[in-house]
Amino acid sequence: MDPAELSLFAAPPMGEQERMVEAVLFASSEPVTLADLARRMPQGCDPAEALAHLSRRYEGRGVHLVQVGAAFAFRTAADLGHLMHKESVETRKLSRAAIETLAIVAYHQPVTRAEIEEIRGVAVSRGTVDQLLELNWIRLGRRRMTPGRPVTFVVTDAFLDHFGLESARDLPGLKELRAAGLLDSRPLPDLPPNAEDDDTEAPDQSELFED
Amino acid sequence: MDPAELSLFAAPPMGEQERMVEAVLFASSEPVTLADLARRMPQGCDPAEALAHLSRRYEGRGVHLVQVGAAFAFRTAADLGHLMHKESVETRKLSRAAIETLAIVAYHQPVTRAEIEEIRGVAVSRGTVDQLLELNWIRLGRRRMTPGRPVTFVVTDAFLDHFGLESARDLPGLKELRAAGLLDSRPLPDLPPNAEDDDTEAPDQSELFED
Amino acid sequence: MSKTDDWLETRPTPDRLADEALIIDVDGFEGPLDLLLNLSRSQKVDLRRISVLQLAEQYLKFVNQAVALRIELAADYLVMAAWLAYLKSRLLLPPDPADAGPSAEDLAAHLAFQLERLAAMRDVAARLMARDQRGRDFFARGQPEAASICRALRYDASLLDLMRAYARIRTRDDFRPYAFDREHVFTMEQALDRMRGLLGYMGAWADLTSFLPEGWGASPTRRRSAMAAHFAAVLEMAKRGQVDLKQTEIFAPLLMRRKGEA
Repeated sequence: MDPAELSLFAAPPMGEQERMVEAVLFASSEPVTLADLARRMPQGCDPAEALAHLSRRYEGRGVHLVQVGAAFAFRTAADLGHLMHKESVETRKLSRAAIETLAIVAYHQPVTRAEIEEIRGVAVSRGTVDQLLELNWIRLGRRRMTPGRPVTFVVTDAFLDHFGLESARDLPGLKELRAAGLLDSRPLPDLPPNAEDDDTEAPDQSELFED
Repeated sequence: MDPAELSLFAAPPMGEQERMVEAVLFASSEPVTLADLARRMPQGCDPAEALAHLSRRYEGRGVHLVQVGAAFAFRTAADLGHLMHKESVETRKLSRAAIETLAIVAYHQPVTRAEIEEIRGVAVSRGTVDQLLELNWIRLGRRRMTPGRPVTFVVTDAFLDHFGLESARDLPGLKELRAAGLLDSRPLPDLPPNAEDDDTEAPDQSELFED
Repeated sequence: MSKTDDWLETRPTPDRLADEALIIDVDGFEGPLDLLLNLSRSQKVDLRRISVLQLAEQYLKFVNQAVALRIELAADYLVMAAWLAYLKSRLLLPPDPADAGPSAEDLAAHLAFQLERLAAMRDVAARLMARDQRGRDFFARGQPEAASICRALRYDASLLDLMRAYARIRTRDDFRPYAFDREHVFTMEQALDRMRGLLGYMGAWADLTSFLPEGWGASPTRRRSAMAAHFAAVLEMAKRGQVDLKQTEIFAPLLMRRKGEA
């Protein structure tokens, strides 16, 4: 590149370079090396100087610019570590038994344990119910006025909150589940095979969507 | 607690509170609500005010403080997106049907499937709604209090976050559409166009487009 | 798409070829409304001032040409064509004072509204997709900090998981292996056992129906099943030489007696 051309592509001002480094370090999933910064930034940038400016800017802030080996990253200020405790939650998927039991309670509430077992076709373990109670997604409802006066289960407000529902009545019915393709025996693909022909599928489909 | 003890637990100075909010928001990739901030910070803190200070501090930087629904997060400035191609995730290409359906849900929410079909003039295929649910861009809203009590769809906070919207009121062109009456639900004038017998109930116009 | 206005004229071949290409492209439209919207663009006016009459004519022309070219049009295109033909005739005729209900103008205005609304939704959909998007134009923190002392276990499930779980259970019901409902079924083995026990009590010719078990005569389902089982059982017994059977005519009562009774 000749000098005239280079000047056309003059490096951005240092303030801009600092912004760039800031954004890259923020978004990167791992610490970023100087070389990597230089590769991402426009020709003629000085990532080392930008880093030095950035580091000073974050002095005394809630997050710091730290060096990790030969690379750089943002880290929470050590004295604020206690605020991060909640970040450490480990998420785990509910077991199939639990999600099915929960679904039955949601759709059939108030429902007794015997009814849940009848619908699922297998016994419901004590642990499953306990887990859902502990998660505060189900709670005990009114006792059923039948022999033995069995307890019933209903879903909680915390359940509605977690699943983004305004009320359990808003759950789609069987027809609507079928309409959404959820009642199919086919496994649900993550991606519709040919999303482009979405609306030109089999003609009988419209009847599936009628309420 | 007596007053002397209370003063021992007085809220930290605003500068400290700002650092705390900064640290918490930096540590989380997902938006954090005011309530959640308050829960993590010491008694007596004012996260809303701290947020206001923090927001000003990051004006014009490489990273911004943004509001998503009732929650807050740091996001990189959009003009620096080109530096981040390494981080960019290949989002699956949405079909035209899915994009239009998404827009209709966003602008007409809460909206039923029948209404979506009426606006588009074609049936909504099963894959389309499913895909939008799976992306967590739409969710179920309250059931419509009309015959059949159909489920409705609304957009989620994840949708707002993805498109950098503070709330659904900030959708582009929303005001103009409303002013032009294009968001009104306007049923087909009463009489069925070719019904000889007046007893048959008026078809809503979506039927015109069904096969 | 451009010259749709003057289809009525006799036109040179290139134009007609263009039209045919357009018609072949009918698959590219998402239904009649989409097609109408495309046709309306040729009027090059604000959708609010569009001539529905002219649009109806264009549409009908389009459909006629498709039919002439033997292109099969989906039913909804034809339904729309019928409706537009009706609308067109009403727009052309003076209004009938006896005619209650919406005027042709109301119907036309509604169609114009639908087209304008669809166009508007497409416009905002495009504007929405043109916005800065997370993961493409702006980014979240790449290294959310999670390391900490207290580890809590959180169970998660999405609404989709929940609905799928329910769908799974209900689908299982729909597709459970076909099981015979035993409650109203009398098997041949049962009948055979029963009749063997009754063999000793058979004397002179007796009607088979008089041997049916108690409580199986009332409901048609049960009577049918018991009758069939017992009929099969006595045939079996006749084959083994245990009973004699006779029937005087078709549909007459079936009579039986123990073999060797005279």
